Amino acid sequence: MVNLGFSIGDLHFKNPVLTASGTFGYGPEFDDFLDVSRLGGIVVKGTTLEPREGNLYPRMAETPSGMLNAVGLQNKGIDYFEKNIYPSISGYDTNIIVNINGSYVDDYVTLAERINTLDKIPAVELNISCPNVKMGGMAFGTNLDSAREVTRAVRAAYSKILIVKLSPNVTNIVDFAKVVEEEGADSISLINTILGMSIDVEKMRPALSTITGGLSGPAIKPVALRMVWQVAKAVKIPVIGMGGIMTTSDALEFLLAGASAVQIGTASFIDPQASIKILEGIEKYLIEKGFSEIKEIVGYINRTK
Amino acid sequence: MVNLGFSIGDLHFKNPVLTASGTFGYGPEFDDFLDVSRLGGIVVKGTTLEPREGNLYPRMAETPSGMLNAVGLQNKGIDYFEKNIYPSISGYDTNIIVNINGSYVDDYVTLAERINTLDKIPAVELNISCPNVKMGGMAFGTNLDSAREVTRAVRAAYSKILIVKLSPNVTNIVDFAKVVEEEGADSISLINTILGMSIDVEKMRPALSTITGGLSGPAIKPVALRMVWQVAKAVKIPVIGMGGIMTTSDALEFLLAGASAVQIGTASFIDPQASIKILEGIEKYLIEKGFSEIKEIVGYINRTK
Amino acid sequence: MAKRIEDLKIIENKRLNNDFFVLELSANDKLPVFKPGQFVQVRVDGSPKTFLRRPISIHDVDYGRNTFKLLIQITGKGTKTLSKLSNGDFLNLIYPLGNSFGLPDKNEKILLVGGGCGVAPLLFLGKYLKSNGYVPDILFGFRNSERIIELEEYLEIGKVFLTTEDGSRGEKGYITSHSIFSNGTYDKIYCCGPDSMMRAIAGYCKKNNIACEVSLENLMACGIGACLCCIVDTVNGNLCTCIDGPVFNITELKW
Amino acid sequence: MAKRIEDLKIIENKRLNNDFFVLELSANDKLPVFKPGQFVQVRVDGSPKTFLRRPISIHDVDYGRNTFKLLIQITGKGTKTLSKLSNGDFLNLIYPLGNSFGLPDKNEKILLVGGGCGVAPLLFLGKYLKSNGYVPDILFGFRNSERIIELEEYLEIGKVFLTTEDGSRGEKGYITSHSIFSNGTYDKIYCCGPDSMMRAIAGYCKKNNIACEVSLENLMACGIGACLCCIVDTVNGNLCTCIDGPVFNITELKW
Ligand SMILES: Cc1cc2nc3c(=O)[nH]c(=O)nc-3n(C[C@H](O)[C@H](O)[C@H](O)COP(=O)(O)OP(=O)(O)OC[C@H]3O[C@@H](n4cnc5c(N)ncnc54)[C@H](O)[C@@H]3O)c2cc1C
Ligand SMILES: Cc1cc2nc3c(=O)[nH]c(=O)nc-3n(C[C@H](O)[C@H](O)[C@H](O)COP(=O)(O)OP(=O)(O)OC[C@H]3O[C@@H](n4cnc5c(N)ncnc54)[C@H](O)[C@@H]3O)c2cc1C
Ligand SMILES: Cc1cc2nc3c(=O)[nH]c(=O)nc-3n(C[C@H](O)[C@H](O)[C@H](O)COP(=O)(O)O)c2cc1C
Ligand SMILES: Cc1cc2nc3c(=O)[nH]c(=O)nc-3n(C[C@H](O)[C@H](O)[C@H](O)COP(=O)(O)O)c2cc1C
Ligand code: FES
Ligand code: FES
Repeated sequence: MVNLGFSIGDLHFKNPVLTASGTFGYGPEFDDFLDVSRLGGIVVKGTTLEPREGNLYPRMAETPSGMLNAVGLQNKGIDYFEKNIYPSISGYDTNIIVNINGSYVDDYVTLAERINTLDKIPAVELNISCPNVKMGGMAFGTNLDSAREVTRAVRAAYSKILIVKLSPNVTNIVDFAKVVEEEGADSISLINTILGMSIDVEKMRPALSTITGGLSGPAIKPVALRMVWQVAKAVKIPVIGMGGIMTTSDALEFLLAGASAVQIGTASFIDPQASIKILEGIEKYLIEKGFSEIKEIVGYINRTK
Repeated sequence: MVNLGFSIGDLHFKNPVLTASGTFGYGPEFDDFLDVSRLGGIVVKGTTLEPREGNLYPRMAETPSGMLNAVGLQNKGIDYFEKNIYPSISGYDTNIIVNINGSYVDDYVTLAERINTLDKIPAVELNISCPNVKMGGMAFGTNLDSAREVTRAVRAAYSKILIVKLSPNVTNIVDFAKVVEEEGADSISLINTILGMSIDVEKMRPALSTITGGLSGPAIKPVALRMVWQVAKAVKIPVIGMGGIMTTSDALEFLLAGASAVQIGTASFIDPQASIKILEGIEKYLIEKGFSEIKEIVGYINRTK
Repeated sequence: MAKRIEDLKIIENKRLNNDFFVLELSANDKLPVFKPGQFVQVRVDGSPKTFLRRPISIHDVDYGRNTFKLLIQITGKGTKTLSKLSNGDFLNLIYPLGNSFGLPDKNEKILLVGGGCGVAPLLFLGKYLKSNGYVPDILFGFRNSERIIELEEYLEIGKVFLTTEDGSRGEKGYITSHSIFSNGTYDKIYCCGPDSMMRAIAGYCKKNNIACEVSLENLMACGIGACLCCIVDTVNGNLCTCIDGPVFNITELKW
Repeated sequence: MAKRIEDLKIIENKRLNNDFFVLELSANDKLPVFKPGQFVQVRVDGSPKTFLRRPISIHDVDYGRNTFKLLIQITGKGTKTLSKLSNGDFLNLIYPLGNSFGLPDKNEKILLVGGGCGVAPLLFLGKYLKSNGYVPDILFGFRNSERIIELEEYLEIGKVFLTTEDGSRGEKGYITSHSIFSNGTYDKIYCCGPDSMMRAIAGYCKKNNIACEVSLENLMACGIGACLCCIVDTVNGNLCTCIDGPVFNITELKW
C-alpha cells in the first residue's frame, strides 16, 4: 500500500485529489456517481456574504479543448449556506473547503469569521481570482497590494487553514505567491481561469453575455503547469495545482512539477467520476514506479539534473 | 467583388491574411503548396544581428489543441538574410515583413537600420515577446518601461512601417498597447505565444530542453481574441490579430473583435494551405453577409449594442 | 431516480433525411423508468471541437427490449460525429436527467407543438399521454418538406398538422401562424423547439389563457446542476435548466 | 520533387500483430518517384490529442497500381486512431518529404539494421538496393516473438537475422549484441530504430570504420523546414531532420 496522504499545516488530507470550486457543486450533485468521502477534499461553490444571481445567460461557450464560463459567483449567500447546505454536507468524511469571495476586503473577513465557527469546515480558499465579477475577484488577484491587504486581513481574523487561490492573469505569478505566503497563507492554489472570449461568427456577436469569461479545461493545462512549477519552486508552503486536469497523467504532471495536491475542475462536467479515476490512477502509478509515498514524486523534476 | 484591402499608415495590403513569424519560414518552404504572392503579407522568421543556433532539442511538445515550442530564434543572422535570403524572396508580390529580435535595445536599432535599406521590405515587426530566449525578447514585452524604450529607439532610427508584437504574458495588455502607440508604432500585432510547460510523465522529466516554452494553436485562441478585442478598443492604430487561427471562422472572430488583419501561425504546420483557404473563406463570408469591404466587419461587435 | 454514467451500445443508427437521424441504444442493466421530457448527456468522443457533452432528449423507450431512442438533428460538429456512429459502437451517456412534463387535468384538450429537433421529446410524451387516455393533436414545423421526419408513430397518437416555411407540405409559414390556433381551442399546450418559436407559443397561450409547458434547450456544460451555466431567469430567480428543467410552466418564466 | 498535400484513399488496412499494421494508400494523380528513406506527414483527424501531423516513412511502393504502403507501430493516441481506419477512408498526407539513403559503392557488403518501427523504411530501401544489384543482410530487433512482423518480403531481399529481448525467437538480447557483428564484416550499415540503438550501431561502426547512415525519428511539427523544431546537432550546426534528413551519415552527427 502506498501512502497518498499530505498535510497543509496541521490539516491532514487522506489523498491529493480535491475537486475545484464551481465545478463540483456542494458534493451531493455527484453522489450518484462516486463516493465523495473517498476524495482528499472538496472545495465547494464560490460563496459570498449576500445571495447573488450571477451574470445573464448565455454564460458558457465551448472552445477548442476548453470552455469559457461567465457564471459570476451565483450562490445563495453565507446565511443560506450555513442553514441549509452545511448540515447536509457535513457528514462527508473528507475535508470540506469553502471558496470565499467578496467585493471588499471586509466581505472576505466577515465570511472567514463566519466559516471559522463551522466545525466541519477546516479550511477556506480565498478566491482573489474570479474573472467574472465586476468588483473584487480578479481585481484583488492582479494587484500585489490588494492581494497583500486581503490576505493579511483574513489571516488576522481567521485561525484555521487559509488557502489563497491565485489568478493566472498576471505578468509574474511568483510575486503574488510570495506576497500571500508572507502574509501567512497556509497554502496556495492555482490557477483560476484565464480571461478569454469567443464570438459567434454567424450571429456576429459575443458568445457570452459578459463578452469575456474564464477559460478552463485542457487548453490551459500547459499554462497552469508552468505557473504551478514556478510557484512551487518559489514558496515553502504546499501548492495545490489545477487547470485542465482530465486524466491521471495530467494530474501527475502537476505533482511532478511540485504541486502537493491537485484539484479537478472542468473534467467533472465531462466525466463526473474523473476525480476518483485520477485518484486510482495516481495510486497505480506510484506502485508501478516503485514509490511508497506521494511526496516522493512531488517536485520530482526539480530534484533530478 | 469585395474589397479586402487595408492599410497600415501608407502601406497597402491587398488582403488581411498574413502569415506569422516562425511558422512560415521565409516563404519558399510553402511554394509547393500555394502562391505566396496571393497573401496580404508574410512575416518572415525571427531575425537577429548575429547567427543563432537556438535552444537544444527537444524543442517541441504537443498539448491539447496546441503545441509548445522552444525554438529560441534560431536563424542565420542579418548578414546572411541580406545576402542569401532577401534576393530569393524579394520577387514575391506581397508585403514582406521582417520580424526583428535582440538582446539589447541597440540590437533592435541596428537591425531596423539595416532593414530600412532593403527596398522590398516595407515593414518590420518588432518582436518584444519571444518567451524562448534568456535575454531580450519577452523581457522587453513584459515591462512597460522597456517596451517604451525599445519602441522609441527603433522609431527614431527607422522610417518605414513599424509593427510592434506584444506578449500575452502580462497583467494588462492595454497598457503595453498604449505605450507602443504613444511611441509611434504604426500597428500592433498580438499575441505571441503564452508561456507554458509540459512534462513527460513516463520519463519523469520536462518535455522541452528549456523546461518552459511558448504555447500556440487553437488552445490559446480565446485568450488571444480577448486581448485583441481589448487592444483594438484602446488604440487608434490598426491591430493585427493572431493566436490559434485555424479556420475562416477563427479569423472572422478576430476581425469582428476589431483586428484589421490576421496572421496565420501554427495552422500552417497542419495545413500548409490554411492561409489561402482562410483568405478565400473570408471573401465568401463577406459576400454571403452582403458586405462589400473588409472594414465593414472590423470591430463589428463593438458597434452593435 | 439515480443518475448513471454508462457505455450504451448502438443497435441502430437510422438516417431519416439530410438533417435527422435516430440512434437506438441498448443498456446492459435494466433501464430505469424514464419520464417524458427527460434527457441524456452524450459524450461525443474524439474531436477537439466537441469537448463538452451534448444534451439530447429521450425520444422513445422500449422497456421490453431494454432500449431507448434519441432523435438527433445535425446542427454542428458534435451531432455530425454522432451521425456517423455504427451499429455496435458504444456511446457514453449520463442519464436520465432533468424533470418532466406534467400530466394534464382530466379531459383537457391537448396540443403538442414541435419545431426542428424539438419534435424529439414529443413522441415519448405523446405515447405517455395516449397510455393515460389522452388524444392530443400534434403540430410540427419544419423548414421544408425534405426535412420532415417519418410521422407514422405520431399518427398513432393523434391528429398531426404540419407547417413548412416554404409551403412545400402542410400550411405555409411559421408554426405559430398555423390555422389550428385560430380554430382550435386547447386547454394545454406542450411545446419544444427554437427559442423564438416557444416564446411565440407562450405569448399566444398567455393571451388566450391556455396552460403551457415548454422544454428549453439552453446551453449546458454539466447537465447535473454543478456548473450553473444553463440558467433561466424565472419568477423564482435563476433556475437550472438541467435539474429544475428542462420543462418549465410558462407561468414560471419571465417571457 | 514537388511536395503535395492530398487526400489518399485507404485500400487496405492490414493488422500484422498487436503492435503493427500496414496501410496501403492509393493516389489519384500519378505518384512521384519516391526515394528510399523519404516520409510522409499524416493528418490524424479528430482527436484533440493528435493536433499535429505524424511523420511516417514510406514502407513500400507499387508504381504499377499507383499505391504505396506505410508500416505503423501503435505507440500512442495518433497511431492508435490510424490503426482503426477502414478501407475506403481517406487520409490527408503531405508527401514526399525528406532526403534519402545514399547508394553504397559497388560490391560493398551491406547490412540493414532495424528496430521497432525502424523496420518500416528498410523494406523500400532493401528492394531498391536489390534492384541495383546488391544483396544486403538484414538484422531486425523486436521485444519478443509476438511483435515480429511478416518477413517474407525481406527474405526475398537477403538473409534475415533476428534478435528478441526475451530470446523467444532469433538470438536473445538487444540488436547490438547479435553475433553478426562479431562475425560479419560489412562495408556499410543502414540503420533505423530507437535512438539508443542507432547510437550503439553508430559507435560500433565508428570503431570498426564502417560507413553508416541512420534515419532519425526526431519530433516534428511541420515536416517541411518551417518550424525548426526537429533539429539535430551536426558538425555543420543545427540541421532539420525533416529536410536535411531524416537520413544522416554518422560522420555528420556529433554522436
Ligand atoms: C435539454 C435539451 C434537450 C435537447 N434535445 C435534443 C434532441 O432530442 N435532439 C436534438 O437534435 N437536439 C437536442 N438538443 C439540442 C442539442 O443539444 C444541440 O443541437 C447540440 O448540442 C449541438 O451540438 P453540435 O456539436 O452539433 O453543435 P455545435 O454548434 O458545434 O455546438 C457548439 C456548442 O453549443 C452547444 N449547443 C449548440 N446548440 C445547442 C442547443 N440547442 N442546446 C444546447 N447546447 C447547444 C453545444 O453543446 C456545444 O457546446 C437538446 C438540448 C437540450 C438543452
Ligand atoms: C522521419 C520519421 C519517420 C517515421 N516513420 C515511422 C514509420 O514508418 N512507422 C512508425 O510506426 N513510426 C514512424 N515514426 C515515428 C512516428 O512518427 C511516431 O511513432 C508517432 O508520431 C507517434 O504518434 P502517436 O500519436 O501514436 O504517439 P504519441 O506519443 O501520442 O505522440 C505524442 C507526440 O509525440 C510525437 N512523437 C512521438 N513519438 C515520436 C517519434 N518517434 N517521432 C516523431 N514524433 C513522435 C507525436 O508526433 C506527437 O506530437 C517516424 C518518425 C519520423 C520522425
Ligand atoms: C463553471 C465554472 C465555475 C467556476 N466557479 C468558481 C468559483 O466559484 N470559485 C473559484 O475559485 N473558481 C471557480 N472556477 C474555477 C475552477 O475552480 C478552476 O480554477 C478552473 O476551472 C481551472 O481548472 P479546470 O481547468 O480543471 O477547470 C469555476 C470554473 C468553472 C468552469
Ligand atoms: C515554432 C514557432 C516559432 C515561432 N517563432 C517566432 C518568431 O521567431 N518570432 C515571433 O515573433 N513569433 C514567433 N512565433 C509565434 C507566432 O508568430 C505566433 O505569434 C504564435 O504562434 C501564435 O499564433 P498561432 O497560435 O496561430 O501559432 C513562433 C511560433 C511557433 C509555433
Ligand atoms: S448544465 Fe451545469 S448546472 Fe445545468
Ligand atoms: S519539422 Fe518543422 S522544420 Fe522540421
